[in-house]
Parts: sequence; C-alpha cells; structure tokens
Amino acid sequence: MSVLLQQLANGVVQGALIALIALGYTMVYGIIQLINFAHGEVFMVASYGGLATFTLLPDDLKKSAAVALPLMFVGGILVAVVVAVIMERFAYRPLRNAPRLAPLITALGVSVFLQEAVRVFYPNAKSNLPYPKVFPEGNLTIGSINVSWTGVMLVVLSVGLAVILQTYVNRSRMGRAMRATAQDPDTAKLMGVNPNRVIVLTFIFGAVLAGVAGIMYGGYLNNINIDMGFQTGIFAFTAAVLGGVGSIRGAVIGAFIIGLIKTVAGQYMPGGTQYDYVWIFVVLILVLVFRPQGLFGEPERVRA
Amino acid sequence: MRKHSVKSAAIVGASLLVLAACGSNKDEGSGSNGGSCDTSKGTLTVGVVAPLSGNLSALGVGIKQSAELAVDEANKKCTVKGYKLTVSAQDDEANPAKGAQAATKLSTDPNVVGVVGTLNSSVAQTVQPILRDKKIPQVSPANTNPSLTRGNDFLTAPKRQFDNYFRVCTTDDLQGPYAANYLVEKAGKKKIAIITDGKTYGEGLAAELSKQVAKKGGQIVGSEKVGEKDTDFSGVISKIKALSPDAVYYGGEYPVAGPLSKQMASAGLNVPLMGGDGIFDGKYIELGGKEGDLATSVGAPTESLATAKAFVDAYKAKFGKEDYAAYGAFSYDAANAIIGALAATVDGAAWDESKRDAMLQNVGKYSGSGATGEVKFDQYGDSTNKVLTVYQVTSAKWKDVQTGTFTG
Amino acid sequence: MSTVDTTSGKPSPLASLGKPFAAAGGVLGIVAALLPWVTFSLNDGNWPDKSTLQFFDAPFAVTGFRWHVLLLGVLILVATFAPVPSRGRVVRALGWGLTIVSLVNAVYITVKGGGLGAITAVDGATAFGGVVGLVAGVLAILAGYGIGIGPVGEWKFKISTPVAYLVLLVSFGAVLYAVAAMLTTGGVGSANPYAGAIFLSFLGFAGGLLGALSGVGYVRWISALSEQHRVFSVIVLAACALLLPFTEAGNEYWMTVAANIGIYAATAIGLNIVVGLAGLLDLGYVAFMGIGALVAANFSGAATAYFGFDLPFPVAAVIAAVVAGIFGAIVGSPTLRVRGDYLAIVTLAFGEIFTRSAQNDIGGFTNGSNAIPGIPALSLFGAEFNKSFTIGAIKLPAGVLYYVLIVLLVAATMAVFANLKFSRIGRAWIAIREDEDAARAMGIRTGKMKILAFLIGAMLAGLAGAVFAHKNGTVSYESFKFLESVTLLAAVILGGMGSIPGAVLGAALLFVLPEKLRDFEDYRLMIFGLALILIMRFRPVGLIPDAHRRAEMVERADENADEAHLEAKKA
Amino acid sequence: MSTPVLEARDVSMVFGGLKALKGVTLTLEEGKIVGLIGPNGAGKTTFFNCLTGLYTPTTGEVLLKGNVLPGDPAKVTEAGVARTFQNIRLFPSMSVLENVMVGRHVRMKQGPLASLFHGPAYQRGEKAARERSRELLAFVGLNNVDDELSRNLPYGDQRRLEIARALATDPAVLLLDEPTAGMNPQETEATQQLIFRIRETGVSVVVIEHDIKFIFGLCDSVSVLVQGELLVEGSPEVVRADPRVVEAYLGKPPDEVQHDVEAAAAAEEEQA
Repeated sequence: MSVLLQQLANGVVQGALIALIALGYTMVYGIIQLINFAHGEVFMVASYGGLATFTLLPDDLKKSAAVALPLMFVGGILVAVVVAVIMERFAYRPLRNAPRLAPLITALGVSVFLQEAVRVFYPNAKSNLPYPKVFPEGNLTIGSINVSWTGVMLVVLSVGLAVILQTYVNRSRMGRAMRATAQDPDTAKLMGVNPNRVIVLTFIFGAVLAGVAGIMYGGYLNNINIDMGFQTGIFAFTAAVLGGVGSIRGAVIGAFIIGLIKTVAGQYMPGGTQYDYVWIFVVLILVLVFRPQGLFGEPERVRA
Repeated sequence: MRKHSVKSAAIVGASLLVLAACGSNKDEGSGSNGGSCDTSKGTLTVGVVAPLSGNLSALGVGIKQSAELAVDEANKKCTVKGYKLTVSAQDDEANPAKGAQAATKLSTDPNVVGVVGTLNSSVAQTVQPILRDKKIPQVSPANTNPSLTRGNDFLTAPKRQFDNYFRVCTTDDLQGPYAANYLVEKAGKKKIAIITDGKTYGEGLAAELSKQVAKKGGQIVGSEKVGEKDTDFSGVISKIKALSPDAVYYGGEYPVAGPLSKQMASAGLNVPLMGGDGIFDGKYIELGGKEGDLATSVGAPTESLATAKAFVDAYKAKFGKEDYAAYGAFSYDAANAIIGALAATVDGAAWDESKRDAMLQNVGKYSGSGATGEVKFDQYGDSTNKVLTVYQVTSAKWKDVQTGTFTG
Repeated sequence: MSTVDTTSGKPSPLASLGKPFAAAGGVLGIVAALLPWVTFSLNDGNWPDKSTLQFFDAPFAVTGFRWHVLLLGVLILVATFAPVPSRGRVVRALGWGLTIVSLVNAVYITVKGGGLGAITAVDGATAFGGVVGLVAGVLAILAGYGIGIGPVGEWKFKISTPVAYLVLLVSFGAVLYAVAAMLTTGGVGSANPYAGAIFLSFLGFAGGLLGALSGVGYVRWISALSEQHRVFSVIVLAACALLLPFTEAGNEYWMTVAANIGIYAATAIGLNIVVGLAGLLDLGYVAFMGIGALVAANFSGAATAYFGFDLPFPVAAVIAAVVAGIFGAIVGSPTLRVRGDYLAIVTLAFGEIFTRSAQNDIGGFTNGSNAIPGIPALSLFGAEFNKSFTIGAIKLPAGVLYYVLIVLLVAATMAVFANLKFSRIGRAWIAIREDEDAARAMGIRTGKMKILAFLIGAMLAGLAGAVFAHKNGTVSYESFKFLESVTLLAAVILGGMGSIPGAVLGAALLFVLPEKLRDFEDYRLMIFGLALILIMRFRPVGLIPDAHRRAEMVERADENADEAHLEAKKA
Repeated sequence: MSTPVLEARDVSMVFGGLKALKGVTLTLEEGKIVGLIGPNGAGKTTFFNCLTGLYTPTTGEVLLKGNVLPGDPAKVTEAGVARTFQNIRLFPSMSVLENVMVGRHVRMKQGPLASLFHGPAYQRGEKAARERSRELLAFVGLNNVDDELSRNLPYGDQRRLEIARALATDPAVLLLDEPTAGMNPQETEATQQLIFRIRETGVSVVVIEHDIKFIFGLCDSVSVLVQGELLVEGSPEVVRADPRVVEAYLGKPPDEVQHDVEAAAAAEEEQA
C-alpha cells in the first residue's frame, strides 16, 4: 500500500514536469497545427542555459542560492525563448503554407541540430553533467511517502503556471486573439489580429514554460544530458495528444496520467520498469484509435 | 554548321599544343618525416574502430587519442625498426553496419598491422569475422562480454571464437563474481537488489554477479531495468526500496549510476550501491555517488602503478586535458600490445602480408606492463590480468579497500 | 553537330566585359594550375599533386586538382571563343567549378598550414596558385553574367536508333566512370590526411562540368533520348551498376559500402511508398527492417538463433517480408481513425516499443543486448558470398556477390515502386495524399489503401532487413534506433519524395559523405540536422524531384491560401 | 410510377443542438434534373453531404433505387452517386487524365498483385480506363490537355474536369454543388448544355445553385431550402410563382439574409 502511495507521489512529480513541456506542444499545435518535435529540445537547451549561467556567476554569488537560483531561471528561460523565436522565424514561418509533412520534417531537423549544437559546447554532454546544488535539499515526508522539496516545488510551479496560462488565454485580449487565430486564422486576420505576433507569442509562452521545466529538472534530478529533451519531449507530446491537442487543461491532466502510468505500470505490470514506457505508448495508441481527438479535444472537422 | 565544330576543335587542339610545348618536371623534396628514427622501410598503420561521432564520441575519442599516444611514443622510441607508425581511426557510429564498413576499409590496406577497438560489443561482432579473414589482430579495450572470446557457453564449454581477437579489459564473469564475493562474504550484504541499464556491459556483469551471489548463499531480492535515457529513477527506487535490500548492484556506467545513487539516498534508501569499472570514475562522485558506494576495477590501484601515472601524465601533456574517458588506459595498452607484437614480428626485416600469421602469434605471446597493470592474453585471447580491486567512496574519493584475484 | 546559338539575355552592366573577363578567367585558370599552391610542407605531409613550391612546366604531368583546374581553364577559353549554345551559362558553370576547386584547396591548405602564409608568401617562398585560381573563377562567373544567361541550349535534330544507343551507352559509361572516380578520390586504405579536401575539390570540378553540359543542353538532350529508349536505358543502367566491381571502385571496401547503401536504398524506397506516395509520415520505419533482420537471423542457424534449424535464404527472406508486412498492417491500422501527423507519433511509439522489446529479448527472439552474432554468410552453388570470387581470369573482390544480390534487390524494389506508382493503387495513394476527402468521394477506400501502403512498405523493409542480417552477420537492436528511422526519412527527402532514383541517391549521399568528410566527423549529425531544415526550406522537392511533387510543392502554397480563403467565405 | 432513382426521406441533421436540416424530403426521378436553391447557408451543402454519406443524417434515410445508402462516401460512390465540390477539389499535382482515371478507380478491378505485376489482363483494364477517361474528357470538352497538371487549368476547365472525374465513376445520380460559381455567361451557358447532355446519357442530376435564372432554365423540378426546411417543391413555373419563395428567398431584406448566413455558419462551426 505504502509502495503504491509512494509510486503515485513519484508519478505526480514526473507528471508535473511533463505538463510544463506538454503545454508548449499543445499551444503551438492549437495555433498552427504543427507538431513541434523540437520543443523537447528547447526544454533541454534551457536546462543547459541555466547551467551555463551558473558557471558564469562569480563564486561568491554561486554560494547563495537565493541569488543564484533566480538568475539561473532567468538565464535558462532567456536561452529557451531566444532559441524558440529563432526556430519559429527561420525554420517554421517560411513553411506556414507548405504541405503538412514539410514542417514536421523541419522540426525533426531542428531537434537533431539543437542536440548536436549543445554537444559541441559540452563535448561530454552525452554522459550526464552534474547540476549546481542551489535547490532546497531534503524531503517532505508524510507517513511513509517522501518527496524531495524540489519535487514539491515542481508540482506547485507546474500547476500554478498552467492555471495562470489558462486564465490569460481565456481573459486577456491577446488570449482572445490566440483563440481566434486557432479557430480560423483568416477571419482572425480580417478582425485585425496579426497572426505572426500571436504565433511568436505562443512559441515564447511555450519556451518560458519549457525553460522553467528545464531548470527544475536539473534541480530535481541533479544532472542533465542532451537526450533529456527527446525523451521527455515524447512523453510531453504523448500527454498533449492524450489530453487532446489544443486544450490546456487536457495537456496538464494528460501529463499527470502519463506520469502515473509510468511509475505504476513499472511497479505492477509484467516486465516491470523495463517496459514502463511501452505502456505509455500502448495507452496513447488506444486513445488515438478510440478517441482520436483525445480526452478533451474537439473532433476533426470534415471540409466539404 | 559544320565549320563551327571544326573551328572549336581547332581551338581545343591549338590550346593543348601550346600547353604541350614544355619540358619535364622537377621533383619536390619529401615532407616532414617522423623524428630521428630510421623509417626507410615506410609506414605501417594501427587501425582504430570506435564511435567518433554522435552518441558515444566522448568515449570513442578517448580510445582514439590514447592509441595515438601509444603510437607516438613508439615512433619516438623507434620501437619498430625501419618503420614509421601511424593511426588510422575509423568512425563506426556505434552502428554494426558502419563498423563492418570501417573494418573492411582497414582490412583492405596491406599496411594495417592491427586494430584497436571496438567500444560496443554488437559492433565487435561484425568486425571480428572481417578482420579474421585477413588475419588482422583485433585488440579490444572495452568489450567485456565473455561470449566474444569464449562463445555462448563460456562457463561450461569455453571455445575460442576468433583467433585474431584479444582484449585487455576484463570480462564480466570475473568482475561480477568478484564483486559478489565481496558483497556477501566481506561486507555481509545478504539481500541484494540489481538494477541494470539493459546494455551488454551491465547485463553481463549483473548476470554473472547474481549467479555467484546465489552460490555464496546470498539472495537477489529483485532485479529492475532503467532505460538508457531515463534520468528520473524514483519509480525503480521505490519499487526496490519496498524489498528492503542490504545493497544495490548497478550494472551499467557512471552517468546513470551517480544520479541513481543520489536519488536512492534522497528517497530514503540508504544502502550502498555497487558497480563495475563502468562506474569507477571521479565523475561518478560528482554526479551524486554517495559515501560508502562500491566499485570493482581491473588491476591494482593506479596509485601503486607507476605505468598508470605515466600514461595519465603523457596524455595530459599531449592532449591538454585529462579526458581519455573510461577506456583510454585500456586503449593505450591495446595499442602497445599490437606495437610490441609488431616489433617482434618485423624485427629488422620487411613487413608483408606473409607475416600476418606470425603477427597473430606474437600478439598472443605479448606481455608487458601497461597503464592498467600487466597486459597478457590467455588461450582465449582474454586478458590474464585477473587482479581486481574493490574501491569505496570515502570522503568524496575512491579508496581501494581490497585487491586480489577471483578464485571462485 | 548543329547548335542553336542563344547568347541573348537581359543586358547587364558587365555586358561589354563578358568576353574579356571570360578570356582572362580561362588564361588565369591555366596559369593557376601551373603555379605552386603551398609555400611549405605541411605537417601531415605535402599537399597532394606536387603542389608544394613547384612551378609546373609539364602541363600533361599535372594530376588531381591541378589537372582539374587546368581543364576548367582550357574549357573556359574554348567556351569563350567557340560557338557554344548559351555561352553565358557554360562559362558561369565552369567558373563556379573553378572557384569551388580553388576555394576548397586554398581553405584547407590555409587551415592545415595554420595561416594565410601557406597560400601566399612566407619566408621567401611564394605560392599564389590558390589565389589566382580563385580570381580566375570569380572572373569567369562574372563573365557568365556579362555574356548573359540565355535559355538552355536546345539540340533539335534526330539521330538513328543505333547512334542513339551508342550515345546513351557512352554517356552512361561516363556516369559509371564518374561514380567510380568519385568513390575512389582521396583513396581507400590508410586514410589520406587530405581525403576530404580532394573529395570536395573533385565535387566542385564535377559540378562545374555537369553545369556546363546542362548549359549546352546536352543533359536535356540525353534525358529526352533516354526517355525515347526507356527499356534500353534501364538495361544499360543496370549493366553499369553490375559493372561497378570492374572499375577502380571494385575493391572489397567499396563493395561493402555499396552493399550497405543498397540495403538502405531498398528500405528507403519502401519508405518512399508510405511517405512519398501515400503521404503518411512514418517515424518508426526502421523497426520493420529490424523485424525482417531478426526473422532471418532466427532462421539462419546462428548459435543463438531461436530456431535450431536453418532455412534456405530465399524462404527465410520471404517469411521475413511477410512477418514485417503483418506488423506494418497492424501499425498502419490506426490510420483508419488517426489523421496524418498523429500517425507520426503512433509510428514513433511503435519504433520505441520495438527497440525496447528487442533490447529486453522479448520472447527470446532477439537475444537481448547480446544481439544475434555469427549469422552465416550466404552461399549459392558453393560460392561463399563474403569470399572473393573469380570469373575466368578476373578476380573480383570479396563481397561482390553481396553487391550483385543487393543490386538485384534494389532493382526489384524499384520495379515494385514504379509499377505500383503508375497503377490503380498508386493513383489512389497519390489522390489520398493530395486530398483525402475528395479521394473518398471518388470511391477510394482510404483506410484500406493506407494500410496497404504500410503493408507493402514494411514488406520491402523486411526483405532488405533479411539481406542486412546475412551481410553484417549480426543483428542487434542498436542498428534499429530512432535515429536510423530519421536517417532513412532524410534519404527519401534528400532524394525527392515519390521519386524512384531519389531514394537511392539520398541513401548513397548519407553513406558516402560521412565516409569522405572525416574532417567534419564531429559535426556529422549537426550538419545532417541543418540539411533537413535547409532542404525543406529551399528545395522541398529534393534533388531528383518527382514530377508530381515538383508540381505540388511549388503550387501548394497559394492553393492552401485560397482554399482557406474559400473556407473563410463559407463560414 | 417507377421507384425514384434517388430519394431522401425526411433527413434531419443536428450539429450540437443546432438543427441544420429539419426533415427534408426529396425525390429524383430517373433521367431528371432537380435543382436545389435557397439562401446562403440554408443547409444545401449539408444536405449534399448527407446524400453522399459524408455526414450520417441524425434521422431519416437516403435511398438509391430503393436501397438505403451506406454512411461512407466511398461506398456511396460505389453504389452510384457521384458529386462535385463547391470549392473545386481536384488532385492538384496529378495530370488531367490521371484525375479522371482516379474517378475510374471504383470501376476498375485490379488488386494489389495485378498492379504489381502489370499482367496482360491488367494492361487491358488500364487501357480501357484510359480510353474511357479520354472519352469523358472529350465529352466535357477538354481536348488535348491530358498531360497538363490539373492545377494549371483555367477555372472553368477545372469545374468541367471535376464533372468528368465524377462521371468517370459511372454514376446513376450526379450531384453538382454550384457548378457555375464564378463563371461568365458563356461558360454558364456551356455548362447548362453539358448538364443536358449528361442527362441524355441517362444520368439523373441534382444541382445546387444561386443563379435562379440558370436553375429555372435547367431543371425539371426545383426544391427551395430555407433554414434547413424544404419550403416548396415543384416545376420551375410553380416555384417561381410561389409567393413564399419570393418572400423567403428573393424579397427578403439583405440584413435578414445575412442573419440566416450567420445561423448556418454557426451550424457548420458547431461541427468543428
């Protein structure tokens, strides 16, 4: 029993991380129907950005977490945003009207490119790099369950940011513009919305969230490598699809489901942890086959 | 119309004639040659097959550069009379097909006297036969899978697979059991949980360890796998924790082991983590390896080994920083084994294909003391260096706690 | 030979300078070939072709890149004064060739020599070959624009069939020679430290010539000719492919490379059916190859094979194809419900599941992380495929039989692809790719058709996998990871989606370039990623575009636009 | 009287609570041309989509020669109902001839194996299909453009090509969705003649149009659809005379028509 609870806790933390990235996928897809494979790499790059920022700090600042941590967030997020914006401007925007395959393939290219680019900066990046210890140490222990404080922090941040995003998209003027563009770009244009601005903004939001995720990941697991983007990115995308691509609420819930499947399946399913993410994909495929629009998504519209 | 073509033809002819009206060509002085030794007989090549791009390039480059170091030293010392040695490093991209390509490339070159490599066992499997057909010795710095030398039933019915294949690293069936003995008998850990990364190296180690643990009356309480790319192990750890083991044995390398150990501690599973030479690395501690963790490694502790220090210093001197990675020292020894054997084979005479048999013999007979201790091969081509050392993390350093040989 | 002179074009400021520049370029080119290129012996040995500190007074003795430079120079002169069609294009192309050759060599020498001194003057020694060559090249390019870029020359005259055959024969022969030369430049065996430079320089030279030829209108003429005599051309091409072993590329190493290329090309053609024709993105495709390889391995009688007995290869291969095909159909089945880019994820997921399961020795079929080694080489009528092989006097390199087998495999897959593409089925696939709703309105069972595409694609992959298993002698899950799928996809895209020769070219490039450009080893994947991006951005149709795609990719943009517009109006 | 070739029995279509069609009934006699008119977004296209199986009606059913049609466009086409689209939906990067041959798909029998080996039987089938397609192209008046890419045809020709493609499926009933949209008078005239000739070949036709004049000149009977309801049905004369039509369709102040548009638009939107 206590094991199950512990595993659930683990699942929630992992879900929280995935959620932060899944939001990026879901928003971009919602606006321009593009699966931005490279989004996972944005998250990875952000993590390294944070690390770089830390190494650049003067030693006395390195000591005080209170200063170093925020600075790392700034640095990481900055890198993520820059990469995302460049990516949108030079890789995706030119393909806005190209056949569906083109941007997908570009996204793959960007993904490979970013990974290798980082590897050139950190030649040993394939083997994990240790992450600076500026995060709260120790665990939160409730009965038999214990979760590290960074884990708790991760969950809080994730859910908090998701709620903020949701309200922003529903309430603010820009948010309306976003939803309008997602619904029907051309009409939106007629209504005086500048789609390019909206799209860039979407990428930026995604990048910011990915940035936060990147730093928290480093803090939570104390080490990073250049594969983390691909791996986590796939989970995140799966979560987005699970929740129904385009739906913020869906992405978050989907993410938590993924996290839980991973830990619980690893515990109780045949084959144990070695097959844990096989189960994730099995669930994904089932969902796609029986509810293609995902849990909270809207059905495809038939053009005729 | 016709006269056009005539005209053009004429022009071509003319211009060529102009060019033709000349004398012969002088010869140019030969380029830089290798040091002061006599290299009159030409150049022989030591091949390297390792992943030099993508994924594992960090390890691959370590192997390549260490081999280059060995070759340079040999050239300086004029180890091979009358010949200059060079290294030809081929990228196998950790992909068996590419490995086969690389091996073929080397094997078609009559001047390739031996090959250092590979890193991945699966690549070794494609390389072995190709080099065998050309009687080119292959000395691997990193393949620890026993079946590569002794076939599938390496314990019950060992049988030499490839008479051209040698290795300087130790095999899983020594290191695993040795670790088991230490855990069960010396440290008195009876309940042991196993985690592996699903790759050849780790799987092999863990398999051999668990056999021995059972033999020594210990108990394997559980065995789990982590994905090659996983980094959040909370799931695995919680599962293991529920089995309340005395120790966890990890089959794999430090990049995963370090974080794993750290996450074990923070999840409240405060038992030592033990691994093979794959985790015996300073980075393991950087990445979170905790006090009391254990690792086995080949040969006597480096501190007590002058040759090892010499290698490290020479490497630093040549390549600036100390990034010869996990298999550098082995690669250095492997290259030296080939060079030594070559020196014995050539011995003043001229190298040619007919010498290849002798070359194989000499590699088999080679013996010397390298960066990893004694380098010598048994009848299967495995290293005879069966000396193993158990290290323990004490005050953020690896400290040797037991050195010996595995005796069943 | 009759030609139509078309040196018309838009007037440019250079117009008057055209011919003089061209002439100067040509002469300088020749001079550059004779000048020394390097001022001192580089550390890795002298720069090839005696270019160190030598003024060549024996033009016929020049070799390698200097010979190329010389030739380009002469050709520029010829093009300038002889009445060639579309002179502007020709001169420009040759100019580019000259520029690239000079640039490549100059840059490499500078880098290797550690400073510009290496290609200019240092302690007394001078070597301006590179600089002069560069100037010559640029001059020629400018001259090209000056003369004016007229339309590509047209050769309108009939020739009798036998003559046509002869011409084709010669042309394809030349192609064969070019391929062999390109493979062997920079040399095999112990790596020539300058192989990369030599190769790039050769590419520049070849590119320049090709550009010139197409400028004159020769290329167009030949392709028209080969269209007329399709069957003959195909036969000749096949023959050329089978003749490769007899060229200078006919050594064990290149046979292995060519064989690997062939295997991946065959697989890529299969993928091309799924992606190029039916327009479904498959990111787990290499898994089918893996399945095929595993099946073949398990029936091969290898020590760790699942089945104790071994089947004759043809049987095993067929089983492999069928099993892979079945998996293909299963993986494809979500397409009934899932729209395009979701499918990408399903296939990706499948790929991951495959590697994970193979790594964990699922069902004891894969021997887990130890892989299945020692798969016996194929042998036919006692001829071991991995041993060398003699026809009468000629001793062919080892692996040549594999090469032949694989050429046949590729030919077969090409035939399958071509036949399907121009059939009821193929039309249905393309229709689906173009407009799924309309396709359904035409009575096409889109679901069935998509699954069929997956099934056939997977079968071809499985077949290739079976050969792969025997060729490499070991089957490990490590050969079938995600990156391999991406590589295959890249091969298809690079060559041109839906185009038959494209897939082969793509695979070839992805295999040969890394071999040749060792200097960029560490950036291989980076360049690879960048290439994907740039192709999609600037040449989405690929290098050898397929007629359909060519039309689509250029015209889709506005079509999408006005469709969306109509939608907007309707709503 | 004989059974009607096509019959829609009080077809209703509801998108998330919004009634786009309310019990529409329509019968098409063998060899007749029926016109379907109505203000923008009165549900005409929705009705078409119900007839062609793109949508499955919420209630009601569609029968072809007395048999209920399946809810799948492909099967409907196979059964003998072909259509064109309001916004032309050709296969842009296929040649004109190929477009029509795709239309033959459903009448050709070659399976994967035949397509693989191109045996003599296959060759015959392919040849027949090509000839039939050429006939149809000639029939609609598209000559020697076989190898043009359909994208590159002028607008009017694209419309005609789409009709040829639809005819290639050997339909019993042809549904034309605004066949003259964006055509000049001459082209419209030509289209009218074409439709007459199609009828002569024994194919019954249903036409959606805005151009009242065109419809009244073309059709044997006309149905008026307003806000998803069948208002009037009858011969052109009857319909033209009917006051409700004049009121509902012709005489309505623009702004209210506009209102209808939005209602229907909303209906379509709901679908998304």
